[in-house]
Parts: sequence; C-alpha cells; structure tokens
Amino acid sequence: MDALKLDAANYKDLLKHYIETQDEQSLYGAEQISKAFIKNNIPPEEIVNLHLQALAKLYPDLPAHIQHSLDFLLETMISYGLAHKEYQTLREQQLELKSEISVAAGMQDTLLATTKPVIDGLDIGVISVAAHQMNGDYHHFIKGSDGSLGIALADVIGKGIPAALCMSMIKYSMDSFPEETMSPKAILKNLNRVVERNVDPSMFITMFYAHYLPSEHKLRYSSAGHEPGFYYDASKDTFEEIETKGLVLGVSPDADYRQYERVINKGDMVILLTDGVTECRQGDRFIESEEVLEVIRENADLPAQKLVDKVYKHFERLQNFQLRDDFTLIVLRKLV
Amino acid sequence: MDALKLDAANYKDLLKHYIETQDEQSLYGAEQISKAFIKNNIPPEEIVNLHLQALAKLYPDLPAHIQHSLDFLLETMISYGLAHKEYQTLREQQLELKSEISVAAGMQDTLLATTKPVIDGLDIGVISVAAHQMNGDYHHFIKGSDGSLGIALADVIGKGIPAALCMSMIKYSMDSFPEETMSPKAILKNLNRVVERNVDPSMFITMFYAHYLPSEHKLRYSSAGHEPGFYYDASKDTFEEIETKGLVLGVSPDADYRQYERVINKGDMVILLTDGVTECRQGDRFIESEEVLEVIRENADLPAQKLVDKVYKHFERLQNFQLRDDFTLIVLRKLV
Amino acid sequence: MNLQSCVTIQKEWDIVAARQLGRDIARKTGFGTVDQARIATAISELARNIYLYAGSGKICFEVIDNLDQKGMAMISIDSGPGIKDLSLVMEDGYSTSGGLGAGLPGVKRLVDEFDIKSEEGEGTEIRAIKWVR
Amino acid sequence: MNLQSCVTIQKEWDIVAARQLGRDIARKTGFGTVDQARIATAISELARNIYLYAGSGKICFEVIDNLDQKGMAMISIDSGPGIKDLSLVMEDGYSTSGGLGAGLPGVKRLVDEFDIKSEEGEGTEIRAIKWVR
Ligand SMILES: [Mn+2]
Ligand SMILES: [Mn+2]
Ligand SMILES: [Mn+2]
Ligand SMILES: [Mn+2]
Repeated sequence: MDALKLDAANYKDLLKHYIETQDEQSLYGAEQISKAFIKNNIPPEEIVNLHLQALAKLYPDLPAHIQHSLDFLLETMISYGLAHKEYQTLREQQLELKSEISVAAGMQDTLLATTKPVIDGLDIGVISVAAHQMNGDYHHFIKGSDGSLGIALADVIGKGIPAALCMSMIKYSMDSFPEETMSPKAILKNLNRVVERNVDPSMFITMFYAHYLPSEHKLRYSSAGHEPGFYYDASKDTFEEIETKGLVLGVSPDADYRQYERVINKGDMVILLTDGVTECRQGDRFIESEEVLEVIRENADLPAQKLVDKVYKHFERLQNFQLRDDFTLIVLRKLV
Repeated sequence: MDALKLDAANYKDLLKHYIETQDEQSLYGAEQISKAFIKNNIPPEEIVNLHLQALAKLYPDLPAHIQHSLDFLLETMISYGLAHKEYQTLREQQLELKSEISVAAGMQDTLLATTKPVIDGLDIGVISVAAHQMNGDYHHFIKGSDGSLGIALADVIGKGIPAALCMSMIKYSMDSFPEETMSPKAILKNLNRVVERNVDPSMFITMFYAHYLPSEHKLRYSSAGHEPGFYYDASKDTFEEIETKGLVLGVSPDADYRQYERVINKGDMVILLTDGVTECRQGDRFIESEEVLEVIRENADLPAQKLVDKVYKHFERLQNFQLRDDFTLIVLRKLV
Repeated sequence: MNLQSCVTIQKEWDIVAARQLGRDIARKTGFGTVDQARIATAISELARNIYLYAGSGKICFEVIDNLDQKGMAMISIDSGPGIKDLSLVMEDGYSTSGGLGAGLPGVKRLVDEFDIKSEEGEGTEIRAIKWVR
Repeated sequence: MNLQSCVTIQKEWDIVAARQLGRDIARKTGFGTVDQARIATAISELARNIYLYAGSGKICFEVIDNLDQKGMAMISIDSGPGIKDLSLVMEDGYSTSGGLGAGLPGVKRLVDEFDIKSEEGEGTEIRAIKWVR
C-alpha cells in the first residue's frame, strides 16, 4: 500500500497536467501508471478512489454531486475488483497446471521421440506440432535391418492429456512387437487388439502404417480409418488420393486390415498427414484438400523438410497461429 | 451493445437517485447493475464512459475539467479491461483443462484397474486413494498359473499428470514381461532398465514386488527404495518392519536387486503401503509409524478389507479430509 | 467487550438494511471509503446467501478493538439446510452467480479472515473479519 | 482509395507521437471515446514492440471506408530480427510485461482483425483493423 501512496501523488500530477493541456503524453502516462497498478495487484476500485482524492485536492471546491457520483462509480467497481482477484488466483492455478502439463509433455516427447532416418535415395520431411501442449498425433520411423523403412502415423480422436495417455500405449505396444511382424496389416491387427482391450470405448485411434522397401521400389501400406494421404505421380504431375479401407483401432476386437502395395518411381512423392492438416479452419470456413495440395505443388521444388515446414507455416498463419488440432505432415520423395 | 444502451438509462437513473439521496438502496442497485455488466462481458472502461455520459446529461453545465478528468480515468481503465478479457479466456481454458484431466483420470483408472484375486487360505485387503485427480500410486495383482500371487506396489515421486504418465509405463512394461520372469528381483531389474531409459532423470519410482507361493507358505520379495512394510507375527503378537535394500528405479541402468524370503504362518499378516500412509500429517505434525500399527492392531480382528478401510477412514479424518499424498495400503493375512 | 447489532434477513429488502447498518458501523470504526464499499458488498453476499438458500437468518456485526488492531466482524447465522460439501462451495466459479467473483469465495476475498461451520439439517454460521489498515 | 499516414518509431517519445496521430485519425473516422482509447493503447503496444525488439520501424494508419463498414487499419512495419515462434508470442502471458493483457495478444483483443507476418532476419509486419460500431 506504500506503492499506492507514492503512485497517488504521481496520479494527481499526471491528471492535473492532462486537465490543463489535454495532451497525448499524459494519456500515455495514464496507460503506464495503470499497468504499474495492475502489476502491484491494485484493484480498479482503488483507482476510482485515487481519482476522487486527486480531484478533491486539485479542486477544493469540488461540488458535492461530483463527489457523490464518484462514490457511486466506486461501488460499481467492487465487483470488477473481485473478478480481478479471481483472475489472479486463476493465473496462479493455471501456471501450476501448465507446468505439470509441460513436465508431462516433456516426458511424452522423450518417450515418443523418433529420429528421421537416413535412407539412400529417399528424401524425408516431417513436421508434427501439437495444438495444445501435448501431442495427440503420433509418428514413428522404424528402420529395419533389411534396409526397409516402417512409418507409423496415428491420431487419437481427442486432444490433450487423455490423447497423450493413449499414445504412450501405442508406443509401448509397438516396442514390444518382434521385428518380423513389420507387415502393415499385421501391425494394425495387433495394435487394434491392444487398443480394444485397454482403452475406453469412447476413444478411437486412426492409424496409417506404411512399409517402404527400397530394393523393390515398393510401398506397402494399411490404414485403420486414417485420413487419406496423397500420392504425387511425377511422370503425370498429378496428385491422387491414397485410397484405403480399414476400421479405426479399438472398435472391434477381430478387425482385419487390407494391405495395399504400389510402385514408386523417381520424383514421386508420398504425402501422409493427419486430419489436423486437411481440416484447418480459416474463420468459419474449412479449407479444401486441394488447398493443401496447391501449397505443396507451389513448393514442390524444395527439399522435403523445407517443403513440410513451408506448408505448416502457411496453415499456421491461416489459422491465426492457433492450431485447432494437432498437425502432422510427412513427405517422402524418391530421389533416384 | 443493445443491453449496454438499456443499462445506460438505468445507470443514469440510479446515479441521479444516489446523488440526490445518498441512500444505501442506490448503492445496492450499483452492485447489482455492475454484476449484470460483468455477466454481459462489459469491460470497466465502458462503465467510466457510461458514468461520464450520465453526468453530462444530468448536469449540462458539467465543467470541462471534470469531463477531462473522467477521460483520463477512462484511459487508465483500458488495461483493466484487457486483464478482464484475459480473465475470461483463462476461465474457459481452465474449464477445458479440468475436464481433460478428469477424462485422463478415468482412463488411468480403467488402465490400471486390477482385481483383488481370490486365493484359498489368504485374506486380502486393499485400498488406494489419490490425493488429487490422478493417482501416482500403483498396485497390481498377478495370479500365476501355478497358483502363486504377484503383488506390485509402486509410488512415483511426484503427483498429478506426469506421475500418471509414468505409471502407465510401469503397467505396459509389466504387461509385456513373459510370465516366467515372475521372480521379484528380475522384475525390478527389468523395470529399472525401462524407467532409466524412458523417464527423465528428475523422476523416480519406488517399488515393492512380492511373490507369494501358497504351496511353500513363502513370501519372496524385493524392494526398489520403497517405503518399508510390516510383518505381523501372530505367534508373538508383534509387528516388525520388513527390512529391504535396493535402489529406487531409474537411477542407474545396472542396478541389481536383492531378493528376500520369509515363511508365513497361520494368522500372520503382511502389510504393504506407500509413504502416503506413513507420512500422514496432522496439522504440522507427522504421524509416527507406530500410529499406523496401533490403528491396525485395534482393528486386527476385522476381515482384511474392512481393516484397510478402517485405517484409511482414520487417517482421512486426521488430515481434515484433504490427502496430501496418494494413499495405498495392502494387507495379506494367512488364514490357515 | 463486543456489542453485537443484528439485522434479520427474510426478504430482499433486508439485504439493503444489513448493508446500511454494516456500512454505518464500518464508517464509525474508521474504515476508508473503499473498504466500506467492500464491506457492504460482503454483507450483500452473506445476506443474499441466507435469503436464497436458508429462507431466513440474521447478519450480526461486532466491532473488534484489540490493543494492536481495530476491525469489524460480520457474522451470518441461519438454521437452514446446511451445506453438504464445503470445499465445493468454496471453490471459485461454483456458485450459481456464474463465478463473478461473488458467492462465498467472493466474501472470503473481500475480508481478512473467514471461517465457516455448517451441519446438514442444522444450519450454517459464517464469521468474516476485516481489519482497519 | 486509402491514404496512409506513418510515424517513424525510433525513440520512446515516438510512441506518444504515434498515439497522437492515431487518436486524431480515429476521432475523425468516427470512433467513440472508449474506442479511441483502445486504439491508442493498441498503438502503444505496437510501437513499444518496435522500440523494444526491432530498434526502429514505423506505424502507419489507413482509413477504410467500404460501402457497409467504416474503420481504421494500424500497420506496424519493422525490419528487425523477426519473430521466431509466432504462436508463442501470441500466447497470453508470454510477453515480458508479465501477461498484463498487453503485448501482441493485448493488441489482438483491442481490435477486430489482426494479422501478423514475420520472417526471421527480415522483419515483422502487423496489420490490425478496428471497425466503427
Ligand atoms: Mn487427435
Ligand atoms: Mn486430428
Ligand atoms: Mn507419489
Ligand atoms: Mn507417495
């Protein structure tokens, strides 16, 4: 409250100067002093009181009705002061919760960390950004001893902490699979059983699993209800949707997954994504898939990593820097 | 903003009445109207503006210096208005976070659920209560095909969300162990490696693993820095601490765990617990372990489940119904 | 010695009477304008609480004059249904007012000391103290 | 057609000049007292941002007069180091002011439309629009 007394003098001087000159500088001063008040936890009703006292000193003959009117104004500010105090409590609670979540997010990052592998003749770009602190998208690269590459991409329906808990399950389960079962349909079948057993029925996971065999120029893949990716055919300069069928994980214990295969040629790209990419929203408008492909096409001559970074920046801005869903985009480009 | 216009007239009338009478009723009106303003998301600077306009209408000859002074006051309120808007955003975020955590807590409950097994000649009581929404204590019963019983009891140092994520790891890892390795020291050695690899160094887990072999009347156990349990010897009617040595999980990758063994006779009890039981606090005073044993002794003739429930109720009340740490207590009593 | 003055709360109008008496006592006790307004708001909340949930009760005031401190206690007493879950009621944003900083958490914020006792079926007693600064 | 008026920001005093020009334009455009004050505060934040992080830059104003809407754009342009993590900067309470509702999230709250472009090493351009109600 000593700070308040000091500021009271300050306030009176600024007010006097403003009344005399009506200059912008005093108003800038008003802004500064009110920020200092907020920093010192001084509620708005104190400002009204300060104002009344300053006026009374500056104008000893201040009419009674003006004084009474300011008493009335002060009374209306008490509720705002209460809301302001609740705001301060909320801020503290929020900070505590956020730091708890950030520890948890750090743990999750460590746990789910995956390294972009180096594969001869394959240019890989990947970006995964969480909408909130914890990422409910999951991607993982597994380099096989035969030189092949496994790519897992999953999305929990739901965000935040519950989604993150789910994702740890996927990770631990995949870790426990023996390497031989790297066929996409077998992996999805196994995971489906784990999810069905362990996760409550209101929670679903979509997943795309791809297995790239460099020696055969082939991509094998299966999907569990995951957002379809795109295939860029360099010879025709066209994009086409990667069509797949498959039930989301966790619905039925006996789900079987179809496995697809396609040959990949030089310059072709495989684009895998989660619905956070295709369901970007600009204001009230959902973007169209074509818009994603357009941005990819515009930047198609960039290396894969620069390409995905650019696409992310584009849609980050479009959404006003507030992602509505976790955003994961993987691009594979066959170089030779 | 139409509500604002309506309220403007209201405000002016109330103000006029107050200036004329200075009665309490107008001030009560001021309180009510300001609550309505807050409900309608009207920031404090609008109130000052309302006030100025009301005054100008009530006193057409309002002196210029009063007008200017209120303009100045209005300027100081802009920052309060901004803080107020941030407060509203915070409230929404907080509600969202809390509901997220409650979903996650539900998932964790499902995930970590364990059934108290039925073993001939063994009476089992167990209670586990979280201090906050998510439980950082973990216990699990595993009934072996040979009729033996595995009991895992763990405590993450730390509470809340990060602790919960840790616990899922323990659960998934244990699920993936083949059944043959049910020896306590092997299980702790395995888990220690998992924790060391996956969890950040600031996070520790203490664990007690016991394996009860009914055919041999034996209990084998190992501990990773866990709060010591107690052994009740029915023939002597005495309690003794179960002494164990062993590093907490996650400190060193190569930790080895000693395994202990003890014969259990009819009427004997094995009491396993986490530090939330022994470190109950009453006001500023920590309770002594003896106090726990006293309460157990007082209720020793109850069935094991009733016994642990009674102990919990005792310490819940002692702590004013606000647990400071997660509380888990397991009692095994050999019946025959 | 503390002299108690009380206002019975039965209808909404009584809230104003309690505020009036409380503000008068606050002024005489030496509270400044801002604290008078805060005390009046706290009284509003306590009285409205009685009016809305207990039907009837009373708000009493005590002037506290120790050697080192001067202050005022506001005591709210009712024999209504009582409060089942105290920690819930004291949680921000729980009250039906939509968490406008009002309700009992609001009272707690407006004063320096706050104590509440409640038994289901027997009633509630709240004691709130504000000290002159 | 939009006519731009700009104020160069190099020293703290320039913040006041930008506010002054912005407030004058706001008044002439038809904004009320409260919105004038909000516009001035938004300008303060934009200008202080340039002054603190970019060293120098400018704040420009455009009056927008469509058939159905009248408003004012505040454009902040600098060639400073740029902002590395835009989402972080746009987060409440991130700014060094200790989350007093100020910083760029504060500007966003004070206006009706807000757009920001930033390239590391190249600079930042912010466009904030407020409409006359
Ligand atoms: Mn998701
Ligand atoms: Mn998604
Ligand atoms: Mn713990
Ligand atoms: Mn503990």
